[in-house]
Amino acid sequence: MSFQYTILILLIPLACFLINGLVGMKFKPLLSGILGTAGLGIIWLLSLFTAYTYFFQVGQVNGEFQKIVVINAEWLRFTDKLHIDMGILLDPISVMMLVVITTVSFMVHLYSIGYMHGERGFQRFYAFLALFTFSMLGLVVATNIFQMYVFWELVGVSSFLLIGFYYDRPSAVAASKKAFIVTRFADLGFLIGILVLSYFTGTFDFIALTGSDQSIFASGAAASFMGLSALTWAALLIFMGGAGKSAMFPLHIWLPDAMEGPTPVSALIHAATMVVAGVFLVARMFPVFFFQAPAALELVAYVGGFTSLFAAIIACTQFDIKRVLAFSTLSQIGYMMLALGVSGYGGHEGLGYMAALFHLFTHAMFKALLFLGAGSVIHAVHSNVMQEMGGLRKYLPVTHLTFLIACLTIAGVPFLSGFFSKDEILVAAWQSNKFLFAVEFLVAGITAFYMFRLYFNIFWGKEKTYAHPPHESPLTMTIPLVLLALGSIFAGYLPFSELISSDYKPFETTLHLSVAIPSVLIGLAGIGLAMLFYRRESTLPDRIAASLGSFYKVVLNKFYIDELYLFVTRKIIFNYISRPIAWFDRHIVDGTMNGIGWVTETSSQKIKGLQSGRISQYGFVFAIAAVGLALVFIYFIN
Amino acid sequence: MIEGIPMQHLLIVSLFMFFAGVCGFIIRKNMITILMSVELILNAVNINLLVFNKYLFPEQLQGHFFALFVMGIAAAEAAVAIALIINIYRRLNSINVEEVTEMKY
Amino acid sequence: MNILNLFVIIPVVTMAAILFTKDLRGARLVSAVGMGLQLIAAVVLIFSFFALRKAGDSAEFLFYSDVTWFESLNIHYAIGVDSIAVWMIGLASVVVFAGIFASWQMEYLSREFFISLILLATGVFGFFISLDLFTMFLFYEVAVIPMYLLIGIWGSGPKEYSAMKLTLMLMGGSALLIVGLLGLYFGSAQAGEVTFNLLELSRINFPVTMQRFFFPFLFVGFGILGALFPLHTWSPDGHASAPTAVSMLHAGVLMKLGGYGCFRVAMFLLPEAANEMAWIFLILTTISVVYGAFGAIWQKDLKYINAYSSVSHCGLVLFALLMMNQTAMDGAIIQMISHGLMTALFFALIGMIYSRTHTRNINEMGGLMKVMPFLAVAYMIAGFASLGLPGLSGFVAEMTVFIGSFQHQDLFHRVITIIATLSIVITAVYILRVVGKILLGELQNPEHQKLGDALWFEKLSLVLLILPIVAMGTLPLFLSNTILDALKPIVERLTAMI
Amino acid sequence: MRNELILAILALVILAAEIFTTAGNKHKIITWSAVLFAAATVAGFLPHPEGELFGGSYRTDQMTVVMKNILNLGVLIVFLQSFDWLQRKENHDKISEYFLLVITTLMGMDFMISSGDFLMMYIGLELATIPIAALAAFERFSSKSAEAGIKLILTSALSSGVLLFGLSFIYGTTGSIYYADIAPQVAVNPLQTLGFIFFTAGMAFKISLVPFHLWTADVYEGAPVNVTSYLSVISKGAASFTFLIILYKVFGELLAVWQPLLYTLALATMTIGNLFAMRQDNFKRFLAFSSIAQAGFILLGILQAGNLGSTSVVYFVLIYVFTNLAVFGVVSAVSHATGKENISDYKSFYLTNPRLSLTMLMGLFSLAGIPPVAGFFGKFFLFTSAASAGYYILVFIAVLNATISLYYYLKPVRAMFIDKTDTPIATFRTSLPTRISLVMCLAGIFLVGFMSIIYEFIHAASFGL
Repeated sequence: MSFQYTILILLIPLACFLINGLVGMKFKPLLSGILGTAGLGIIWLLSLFTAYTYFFQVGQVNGEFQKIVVINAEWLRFTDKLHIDMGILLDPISVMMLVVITTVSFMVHLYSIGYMHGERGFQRFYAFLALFTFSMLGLVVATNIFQMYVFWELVGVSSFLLIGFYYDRPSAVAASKKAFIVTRFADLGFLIGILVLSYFTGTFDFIALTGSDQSIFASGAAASFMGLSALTWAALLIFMGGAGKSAMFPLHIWLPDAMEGPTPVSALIHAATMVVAGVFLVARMFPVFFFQAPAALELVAYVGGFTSLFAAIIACTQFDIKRVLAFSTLSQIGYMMLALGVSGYGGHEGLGYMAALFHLFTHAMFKALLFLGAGSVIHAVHSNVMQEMGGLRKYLPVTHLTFLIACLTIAGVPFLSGFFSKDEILVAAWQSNKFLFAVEFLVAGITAFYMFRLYFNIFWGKEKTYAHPPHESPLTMTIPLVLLALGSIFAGYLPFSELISSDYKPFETTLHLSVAIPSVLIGLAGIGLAMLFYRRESTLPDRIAASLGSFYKVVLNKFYIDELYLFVTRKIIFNYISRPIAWFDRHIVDGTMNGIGWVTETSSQKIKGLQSGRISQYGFVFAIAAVGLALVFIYFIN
Repeated sequence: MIEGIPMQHLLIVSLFMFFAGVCGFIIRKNMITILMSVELILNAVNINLLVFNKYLFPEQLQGHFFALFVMGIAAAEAAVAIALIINIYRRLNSINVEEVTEMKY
Repeated sequence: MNILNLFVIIPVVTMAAILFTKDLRGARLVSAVGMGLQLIAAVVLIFSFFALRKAGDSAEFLFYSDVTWFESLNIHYAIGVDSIAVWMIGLASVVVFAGIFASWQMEYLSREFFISLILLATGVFGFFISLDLFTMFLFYEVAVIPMYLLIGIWGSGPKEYSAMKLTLMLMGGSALLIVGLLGLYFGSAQAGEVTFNLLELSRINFPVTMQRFFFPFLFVGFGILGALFPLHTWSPDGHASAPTAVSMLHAGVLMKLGGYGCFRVAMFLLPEAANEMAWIFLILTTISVVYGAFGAIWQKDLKYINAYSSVSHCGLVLFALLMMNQTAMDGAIIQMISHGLMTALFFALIGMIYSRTHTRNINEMGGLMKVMPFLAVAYMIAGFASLGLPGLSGFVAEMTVFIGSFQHQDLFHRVITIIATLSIVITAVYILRVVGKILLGELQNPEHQKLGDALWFEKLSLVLLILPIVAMGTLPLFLSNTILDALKPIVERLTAMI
Repeated sequence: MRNELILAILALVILAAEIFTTAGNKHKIITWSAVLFAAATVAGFLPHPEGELFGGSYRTDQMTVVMKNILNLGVLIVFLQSFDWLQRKENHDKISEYFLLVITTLMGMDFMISSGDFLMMYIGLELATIPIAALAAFERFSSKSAEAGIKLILTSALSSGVLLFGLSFIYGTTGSIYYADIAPQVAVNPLQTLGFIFFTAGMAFKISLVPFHLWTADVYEGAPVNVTSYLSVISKGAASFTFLIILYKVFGELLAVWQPLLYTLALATMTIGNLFAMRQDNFKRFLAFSSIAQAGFILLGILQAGNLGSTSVVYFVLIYVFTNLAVFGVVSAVSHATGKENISDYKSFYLTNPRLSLTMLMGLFSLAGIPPVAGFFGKFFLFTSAASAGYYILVFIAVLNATISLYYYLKPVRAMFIDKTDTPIATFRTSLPTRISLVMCLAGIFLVGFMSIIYEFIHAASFGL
């Protein structure tokens, strides 16, 4: 059957955006909210339907999932070979992403009706949400890398708009600016990567790039620049773009600040969808990485591993609950990148590939849940700093329960979805690279620890006295929580390896107890430690922090990375490049122009003595000139 | 009666007169004198014309006629000049050329 | 009658009509009507042009007509357009029309203002339609001169200085041009009669030595108007001092004359020299792309920021032209149009904001989003367009330029392309800096609390400019393909000898 | 010959009128002589036979007729502009003198132009110089005017002396004063070069080329406005015509000498003229230097030594007549109405007298060579002719000079349109003749450029080496 209707999945959010954006101000707030949510509901169902038909009916032809190009219209022609097309490509990962995005986005739309109730610019909020959803969907169904880049930029800008939603808060403005510029910088790498890739392969098309025919890469593999093959450079630069969006170290600095945005936005963009775009990009280009640029792939693995550890450590020290979640997001995405990095190609070799996307799927569920739960908490206590919370479990029962589920999931407690996906990743790591496995193993423990630190600090710990007693959130907010909770419990039971694999051929996976049991144990250990520290008020954590001393301080300040960046931008770019250039332009370049004028003026002043007004002098000049000319010409011409 | 005087001598005389006139024009301060030095120049010209005519092209009289016209016009010029000098004298009570420098630069 | 003549006749008639008006109301009404007709004529031209193309008329220039003017010198009034010129005319008429509305409340000497503004427009239109280098140059000068009066009389700040600097530098440019044009004129003698006719000149292969001599004259001569580093310094001061409509017209259209002339005259007619010397100018333009962007970061005056970004963007135009492959040049043309629209939009907005806040210093403004949302949103759109957001014209232009330039076989060209791409990040930095400072954040100056939003004529002129930007950004295919077709002969001539 | 005869008769008529009119209605002479001269101008356009008189001393052909007509036009405009001035009381008894002197000088110029030998040319030259000295000193009670007169007469006496000295050598080497006989015998040798260069010095004095220009500024400033305009346009034009003709018709063989010579002179003239003009505030002095610079441009045309050159020179002078007289018309109107002659007095002139300042604007743009006014075409064709001789560098420098000149031509514009002042020149109404003259000038400025037929007509009559 044909998938023509999938075009609606793109068009409906676009329509919502245009309606809410152009005439939304005329509406009642609630109306536009309902409009947006309804639109999202429709496309959610559509994409679930698409997924069902694709995976279980028509997608698989003689044991291999097909890449179905639903439509592909030329948008801009550069040369006969190079042209940007706009189209829809359905294959396992894009369909999977459709489901993830629409699900989370729908939940967030629903949730926001309650959460954003009474905010200024409610309609604007929904317009931006719709814009984001549209761009994100366009990104995942892209048929060619340039279409992906187009929507990549759009995603960036809608994230900019949403982070800066409270545009009269300087901090929010700063954060949005930071996010945009950092990702923009990364995107520059992406763009150059595309340039290089297209120069050598002469195509943007994913089908061609990821197809079995490797001949197009010949010239690129041959050409080498600074010791690496051109394709490796291309892959690295493209990964740079991915790292920017997915906030991999060292381009991660924008993500924690991005928490300035409304919490639902954080849930949608900075937990579930946009930040995994990098993972999706690498997965999309996986054959290129694997066959043409193994070095780049290895880098991906190490960057992922490092980020996951690095972020996990920082997460243990943060007090702003959203920031804790942000860092945990970083570390989880690190997992996925690592999995991709260590993955092989085809069959069981490609376990990491499958694991990464599996984890992406489950992570979307439980991280969205965590954020929305956090949002509900913040909604209740009007603060997002841990110290001002505690013992909320009896005020917010639903939130408490769902939040707990989420924490257990992320901690990898058995039989919850997180357990399965994380297990696959660890196995993949174990198979290829013991060192990275060790790192991840450690991170699993730390994750459990900081998640439960969070959990206990919010819901247990010492009773706080609240200005006005917190109360459970309205239904529009709790329903999504419950749904997502169900998602994060059962998502793990999907036969993922049946559906998604590096070579589009289903394969079998089994639970590897040899890896699973230790990881569960370390997870439980982390939980226990957290319980010990934070179950009820105790001074233990502070003492430990004190004993760690300066290290603790460094970690608390996120290893001073932001300060470093600030130094580079403020000092270097502004003071040592831009300012001198401005000066140079005003004084040297412009000065020369004025100098010419000045010279003319002064020379005209200097020679005015020639016109002395004295007849004798006139006669003198006349005679001298006549005689002089005569002599000169007689002498030279003859 | 000028047989035996080679042409060059006469030319040298006229050349000398010419430069004398030019120098006079430049050095002299009294306008009348300046006018006289202009006359010197014109006479140098006349000598030239006549000499060339007499020595080189004796069959035609173009040089002579030219000289005659030059004299006449010189007279006219002198007349107007003197009138103007008188005018200056009325204005400045002086005919020193150094003093008519109101307009300069 | 040839429709192209309208583009000279309508402005002249309008100017004459303005003479009979009494005051501002009359003058602006007449000029709005006149330029409205001009806009309609432009639309008609575009449609009829592509109708003819569809009908299979494959002549290089359509609507060609040729009247002998100075017979003994073989100077003609020859007009004709290809699709590039058509799009340029479209751009010009939009910007001019918007400019009229942007200066809707020009109280002081209003009739004179509108007359000189339209005289400027006349020059621009004449330049784009004419195919005889003499008439082309004539219109070019016509376009340059009213600038002095416009800036000097109605400008702000150190207006006399800026006006004088601008006029003299551009005149210096035309000094170079005259020499180059005369060189072509007498060089054409080798093919029989001397001529200024672009078509006939384009059939001649000039001797290389002669090309080497005259190419710099022509290229730099037009380049000055195209803000070629280091001869761009007239532009920041000039734009900063000029009244709104004039900045719009000047940055939006007049600077394009430079780029247009560069490839239509200098490179097209002297291909060998162009290929030989491209690298020098490539380096210069690469500098001005990056340099202009960096220069913009430090500025505090909105108009200066925009002027420097214009230097950077126009630098990109020349940069792409010098890459001399179809895609890059296509990108250059699109960039001309897109930059014309968005910089006009910028200057219009700056003028409108200035007329309310009476300051252009970004540190004295803030949080204007609250008090003037329409202007603020329009400003953000302009900003996004200029930092190359997909869906707006800037993206299409820049991408085409970069892809095209990077297709160049030579490593040097690819490296400087990558250097040039840096500008898109820097652009983002200064655009966001401005947006963050003046539009977002707390309301800086309580005085601004009571300022009003855009009035109807302001909205009109803004929408006029925004619509084409969005249109180009979302559906660029037709535009780009038509330009590619028009570029074919030029590129063929340029690459013939490689 | 017809033109000269008419002028002579006209002069006699005016003389008679002077004698027979009572003191009461001398001012009628102004109108009448203007009208008569207008008639003479019109008559000049009637078809005219070519030919020689006095055994070749006097020749006339289409080109000379065109030149004379241009001069007549200019003089007519000058007459119209001098009405206000002559109607003043102190000039009341000098009216006919003025016309007499002007007409005689014009006659002298006509003789210069259509002279067939050096004697005739010399007589014409003096006839065109000496009375002008009287004209320059016309305002008996102004010391400036007197100074102008004396400076002109003395320096011109020197220059004509030098010129004659040069001619004497030409005569000595060729044995004739007739152009027709001299031309074949001219060759590049020391004596002839010397003679030629002295001759050139004399002509350069009349055209006021640097370094023979020093008298110009002072005389222009001192003389009455209308006399200045007459000097700067008519006598300069006539001199350059004569120079052109003699160079082409007589000294063609010396091309190798005079092309580099004119090259240097052109460079010096344009540059020095511009540099001096930049500083001036007195309008007449300003225009004096600007006219020097313009003379430099004229040389660009003469250099070319072909039909293109002669055409462009004559065409340029025609445009220059209209242009310069437009500016001078405004200046004289202002100076007669208010006595102000400085650029700084013109501040916010536009607000009080828009029409006059627009006329001035057009004139200045045309002088600077800005389209769409005629000056652009004039200059462009001069450049064209220079370029056709291969002097691209010279053209480049010339255009740069044009740019500098734009700088100072814009100074009055700035004063009139931009600068503000509390005491602008009061609004005043110009007399009818002035208005007519200005209209004529504007018509010229706008039409001569676009109407290529005029150029073609001149080209048809043009001549080369």
